Amino acid sequence: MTDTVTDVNTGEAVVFWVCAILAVAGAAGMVLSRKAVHSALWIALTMINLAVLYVANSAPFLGMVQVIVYTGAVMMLFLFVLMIVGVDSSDSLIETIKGQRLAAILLVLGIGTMLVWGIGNALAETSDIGLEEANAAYGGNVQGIANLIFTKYLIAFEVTSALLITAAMGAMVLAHREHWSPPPSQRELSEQRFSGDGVKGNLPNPGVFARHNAVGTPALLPDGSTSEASIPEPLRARGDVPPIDHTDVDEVQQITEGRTE
Amino acid sequence: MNPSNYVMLSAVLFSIGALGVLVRRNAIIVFMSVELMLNAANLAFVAFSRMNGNLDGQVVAFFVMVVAAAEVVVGLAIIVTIFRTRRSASIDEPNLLKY
Amino acid sequence: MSALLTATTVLSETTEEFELPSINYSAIAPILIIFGAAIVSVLVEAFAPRRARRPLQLVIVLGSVIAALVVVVSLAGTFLITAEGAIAVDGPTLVMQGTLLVVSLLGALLMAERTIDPLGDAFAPRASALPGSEDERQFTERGYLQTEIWPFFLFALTGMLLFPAANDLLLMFVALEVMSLPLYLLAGMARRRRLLSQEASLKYFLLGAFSSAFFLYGAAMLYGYSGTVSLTGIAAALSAKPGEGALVTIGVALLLVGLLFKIAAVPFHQWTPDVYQGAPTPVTGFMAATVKIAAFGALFRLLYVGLGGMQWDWEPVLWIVSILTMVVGSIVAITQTDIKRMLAYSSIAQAGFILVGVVAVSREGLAGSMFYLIAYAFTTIGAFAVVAMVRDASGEATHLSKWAGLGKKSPLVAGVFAVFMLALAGIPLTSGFIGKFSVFTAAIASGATWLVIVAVGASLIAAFFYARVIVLMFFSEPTENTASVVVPSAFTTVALAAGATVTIVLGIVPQPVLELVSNADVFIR
Amino acid sequence: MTMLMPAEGVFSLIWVLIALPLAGAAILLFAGRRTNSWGPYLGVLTVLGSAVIGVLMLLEMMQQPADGRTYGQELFTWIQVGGFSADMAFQLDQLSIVFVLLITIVGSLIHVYSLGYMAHDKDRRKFFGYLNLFVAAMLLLVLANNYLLLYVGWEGVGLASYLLIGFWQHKPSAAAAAKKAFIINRVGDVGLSLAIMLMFVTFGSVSFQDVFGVADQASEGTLTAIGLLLLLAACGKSAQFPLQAWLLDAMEGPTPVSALIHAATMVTAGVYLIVRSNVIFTAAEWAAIAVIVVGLITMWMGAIIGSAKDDIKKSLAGSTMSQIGYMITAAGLGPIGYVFAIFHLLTHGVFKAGLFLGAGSVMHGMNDNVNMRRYGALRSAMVITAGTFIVCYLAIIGIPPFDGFFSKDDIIHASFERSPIIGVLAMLAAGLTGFYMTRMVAMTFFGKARWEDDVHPHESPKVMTIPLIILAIGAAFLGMALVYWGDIESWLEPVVGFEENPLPLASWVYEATTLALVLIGVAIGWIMYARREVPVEAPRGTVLTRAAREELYGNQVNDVLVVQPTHYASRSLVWFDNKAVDGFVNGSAAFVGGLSGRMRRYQTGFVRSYALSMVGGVLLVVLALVLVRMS
Repeated sequence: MTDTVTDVNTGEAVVFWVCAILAVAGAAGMVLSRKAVHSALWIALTMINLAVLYVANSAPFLGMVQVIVYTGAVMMLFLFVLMIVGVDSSDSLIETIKGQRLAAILLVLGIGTMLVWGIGNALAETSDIGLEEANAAYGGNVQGIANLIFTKYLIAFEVTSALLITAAMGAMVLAHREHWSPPPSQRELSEQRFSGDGVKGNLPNPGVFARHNAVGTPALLPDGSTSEASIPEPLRARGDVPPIDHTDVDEVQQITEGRTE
Repeated sequence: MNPSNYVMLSAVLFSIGALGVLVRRNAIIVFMSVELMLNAANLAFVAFSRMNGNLDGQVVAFFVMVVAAAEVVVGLAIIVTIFRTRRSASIDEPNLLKY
Repeated sequence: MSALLTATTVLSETTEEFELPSINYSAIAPILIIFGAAIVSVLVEAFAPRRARRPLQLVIVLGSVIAALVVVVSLAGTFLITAEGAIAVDGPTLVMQGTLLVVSLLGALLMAERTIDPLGDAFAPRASALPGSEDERQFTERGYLQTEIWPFFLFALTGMLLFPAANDLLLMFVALEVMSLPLYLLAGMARRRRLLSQEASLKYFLLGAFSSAFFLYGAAMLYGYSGTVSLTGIAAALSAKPGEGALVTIGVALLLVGLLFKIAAVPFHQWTPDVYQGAPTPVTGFMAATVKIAAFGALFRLLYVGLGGMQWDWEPVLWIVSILTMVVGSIVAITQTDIKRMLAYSSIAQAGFILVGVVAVSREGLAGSMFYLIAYAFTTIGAFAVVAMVRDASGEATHLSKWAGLGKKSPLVAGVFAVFMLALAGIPLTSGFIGKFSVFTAAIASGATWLVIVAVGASLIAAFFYARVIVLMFFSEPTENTASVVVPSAFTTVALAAGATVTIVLGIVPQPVLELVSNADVFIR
Repeated sequence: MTMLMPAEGVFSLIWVLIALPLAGAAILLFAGRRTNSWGPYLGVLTVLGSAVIGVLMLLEMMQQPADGRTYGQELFTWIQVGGFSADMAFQLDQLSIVFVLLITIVGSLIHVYSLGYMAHDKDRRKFFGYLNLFVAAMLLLVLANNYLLLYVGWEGVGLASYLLIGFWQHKPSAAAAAKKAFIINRVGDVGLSLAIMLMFVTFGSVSFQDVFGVADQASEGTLTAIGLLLLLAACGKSAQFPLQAWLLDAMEGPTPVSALIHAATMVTAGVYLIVRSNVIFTAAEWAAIAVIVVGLITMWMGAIIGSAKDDIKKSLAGSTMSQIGYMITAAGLGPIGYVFAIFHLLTHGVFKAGLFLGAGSVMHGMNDNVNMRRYGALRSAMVITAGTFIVCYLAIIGIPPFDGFFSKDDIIHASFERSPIIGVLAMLAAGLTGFYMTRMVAMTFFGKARWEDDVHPHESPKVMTIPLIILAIGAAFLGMALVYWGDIESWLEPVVGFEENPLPLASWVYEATTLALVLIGVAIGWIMYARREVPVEAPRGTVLTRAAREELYGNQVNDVLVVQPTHYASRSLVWFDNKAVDGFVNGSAAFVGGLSGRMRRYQTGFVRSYALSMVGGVLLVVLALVLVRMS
């Protein structure tokens, strides 16, 4: 920055330090959180702060794109996938590969030190030309970028379309579950149901005649036994069926048979 | 303020990203760490763009965002596929190929 | 924040006009043809009826590759930089592109094969169906084919063609990704042993993304140093202000890491055996041959054009990497028991030998490396074609013990495979010998005698494990475990025959190709 | 070097010499079963064709002045890389024409013989294909005008030999022998490839013309290194100590193969290499001395082994080693010996081929039994075989006027010219030759019949005996003809040089002493094996006999040095799979295998470990760059 107006510089310094600290905190939080969702939120923090830093570096367009693409789209995609994989899946932070963590920390410290030290040395007295001229050349930051994209980097721009197509098709190939036959119509479903041995009518509702009408409580059949079928499948699969309290069952039977103590 | 601070910040973020790749086992977090590394590179490009006084760096950063978006889609698709067969997103578990 | 303010205030004072970029379309026609074909093939996937897709795709793929090849041949002698400095079309570019196209043609033939496996081609009928599920069984029974592999193939090829031609770091990065993303996907789509295949895909993807992050950061450093991402500009900056240190050092190192990863140099090689083993064999063959060519092409351009001025800095680094690569690749290959893994380590070792030519830093070295790449590519794709044909009840029989006595059961196929092994080992009258020879002589001529001595030692060790396979095939008795060779359709037969023919012809009359590469060993700057 | 003459007239056919058998091989091997009926005859014809061309060339060459007998023919540039170029080009001179004739004429005879010997083999066509391939490769070896092309022929004969030793793959011993030959030969090949590299580094070229032209400008150290590497190569191919172990096992191949490849031609390639490189050895004294030492050791080893083996082919193989030891010794002597090395090579090629084919004929009549203790008194059962065998026998032990007398005595002479120690050793070995060859003849054709019950010895068909007769005639007269009529010394002199040193005693003294020693050997052999009863079961024997039967423990030595480590390497797999990483370091013999097994463990299958090693690599690359920058 060639101009010597100190308060502008101070302003930038404040922005920088606030955002830098937040960004590093976000990055560290991502690495340290046990839960994947927390990690995602932490890195979103980093990305927003980076957006601010872009703007501070005369890159307003990139700042916006960063918010829209990264924080908006990419992180949402991550969150979606986290939903699929299980939101509360958490990593145990105990390292299983022997020596991995120590070696990783040492190596990364080595590289980090080298990068920071090297960059610090190289850029100690660097020029800061600023982008005023470049931005102005075509009438603004966006125009300047557009000019470059459609001249110097036109081929790269065109070819990125290959990436996007690949990505879309790849996601479809891997994730889209195609069916080998058309889905059964309602008629077919109902025919299937009535031709089988299973229950033809409605399944019993859970909690009927029970003291609880919670969805996890099995229904009581007329003969006094309980019905597994009355509990929603996901709960059964998870083994979340509460044990049946037989005192309750007895009590209900007494009521239905009209006996009173 | 010396703009090289931005580049140093980017180096720090880059290193943290690399560390994340090395120590986390959840494939999604590993992948987030890679994204962090790309973001760090972007920050460096943007800062250098300003220091060099041309917009090329910003354009590169823009392209990186596009590339990263595509990469994320493919990567997450692969992770989801693996998750569906293995019921796990840990990258240590697919470990049949070795030695 | 002043920048933002000024940026908005000067909106009206435009000083420059937008000028249309000048692009020599005929010079980049090969890339455009393949790119266009890729898009057409996506449209075919979208709109053509299922039964028509495979034939249509084959026509598109084979047709476009041949057309592009014709264009590359007709471009011979072109020497220009186009697309505003982004693409360089010169000797090395055209040699690499031509080789890539021919080898891809063979790769496409292997991928099109569906006689070998009684269930269909080498790819999962639906990559999205769970392995072993009812869905998958139904898809297999109904003969579904995942024809999306073809657009992926073409997109990957687009990236590969662009990679050695890219004259700025941005385009190089984009090309790298365009090449890699489809390969990550293809690696995970094997019909049999899907778990391995998916694992390969995941590993390839994560490590690939990791390495491209390094590449990118390296590019950022060089941009910071020189204010441009164009290789020519970087070269100019290097000569204008030599001695300026850290940014260049870090940038070069990280860029090298990204490229060395793709060529599978030690210590960036560990993905190779896992991915080669897990990926569907035709993809492995395709990938082993082409990625190496493309990545070496980019490495050549980066080193010779962009970083030619600091040759003394990167040369020793490549010395070390080359020695490590040769030695580790050769040694670890000895104890491999899976043929695909063994070939993977072999490809690592071969990368080391090619690097010897790069280290020579001379026109001879470049020509030698290009020759070696050509020889290696054909041999490798042929070898994987054989691997795909050797099968038992559970699919491909990749365990080496199942190859024992194969020479007696199927002498012809085993003989052809032996030729490939001899070529990889560098025995005279095969292309591998000439390749090694030209690379080594170039290195000796530039004074890297010690490196060549190490290389000869490594190739000795390597010869041992190649010979081991031959001995196993021809000098052990077949057991009930021995796999049998399935008679393939014309697709694989043609690819195999082409691989074998090139391997032998390049060993006996290499001169035309040697002349070709030595006429094409100058980069445009 | 003499000037190269352009190849005109009959000499323009040099390439045809090689192309004919090569075409034969290609047709036989690729055309498949269709050629089963006529293929073998085609194989014979191609070699015969080459032989005819060779003879025509010899006649034409003899018309030319002595310094105009070197012809060069350039087909095309084979490899040209930068400053380096190697042509697909041939050089025909006095030395190579001699080899061409040996290869094609003996080769033709052996082809004809094989028609009978292999008549009942179902893979006959393939056999002739391999034989043709061998002849083509061998011709390429001797006709090449540069070391690289020579190397191609060198590998080619190795390949053909490998295929032919293992021809009867159904015998595990044959497969094992082929494997062994392959591996040991590779060691020698490494020597040759390193020598070529070193030559290129030193002289900037690998063509004979260039290398020999500037050889004297190189330092003696370099020349010695090149010489020793060439010697290593020669040891591998010619079965010289310490790489001799494969030759005896190679006898597992069909007998015509033993005759052609492992007696007459391929095993002499080492001698050719050394003689061809005479300029280098003349300039590198220590390398030449190493050649002599190797030759002497092998000469004795072979003779001792030959004296103890009961297997007729292995005994002959021992004799081959010994005789090649003579040639190598002669080649080490320098200009006084080169000519005689080649001379002996020629005569040996003829009579040893005769001996092997004779042995094959005996086996043919004895149901393929090779144990001499089961022979005896065969002279009446197979008259022609016995007659020709005995002629060749007289030739090898050096009874005048048969071949060996001239060639071997010349070598002994030359040895004395160099040093009495070498001379005495060579002379004594001649006595030993007399012993073991007499033993063989006595055990086979004389004494009592010790045949197994179901054996009915009979003479072989004409197609086999006629080549025997021709070879016997050669064994009887070739030596004389070459000395008195052919004047081989002055014939070869322009290529290899020739000089004679004065001897302290008159030359007939050496000849008489040698002859006396040979006769003593013959007498001992005769008394022990023809006059006395030969037990059917081999007696335990003395220490020396037992050692000799064990091939002087060459196999055991190899076992410890080469085979065990290999086994270790493969066993390491099992070891490591049992997670026994620790104890393994001890096996230093299995260094590479162990290293491999260890390094393999770093491939843990964990993505994160791979990423870790990548980061390590990044650090390494950056540090290396920084170090380079600072230095």
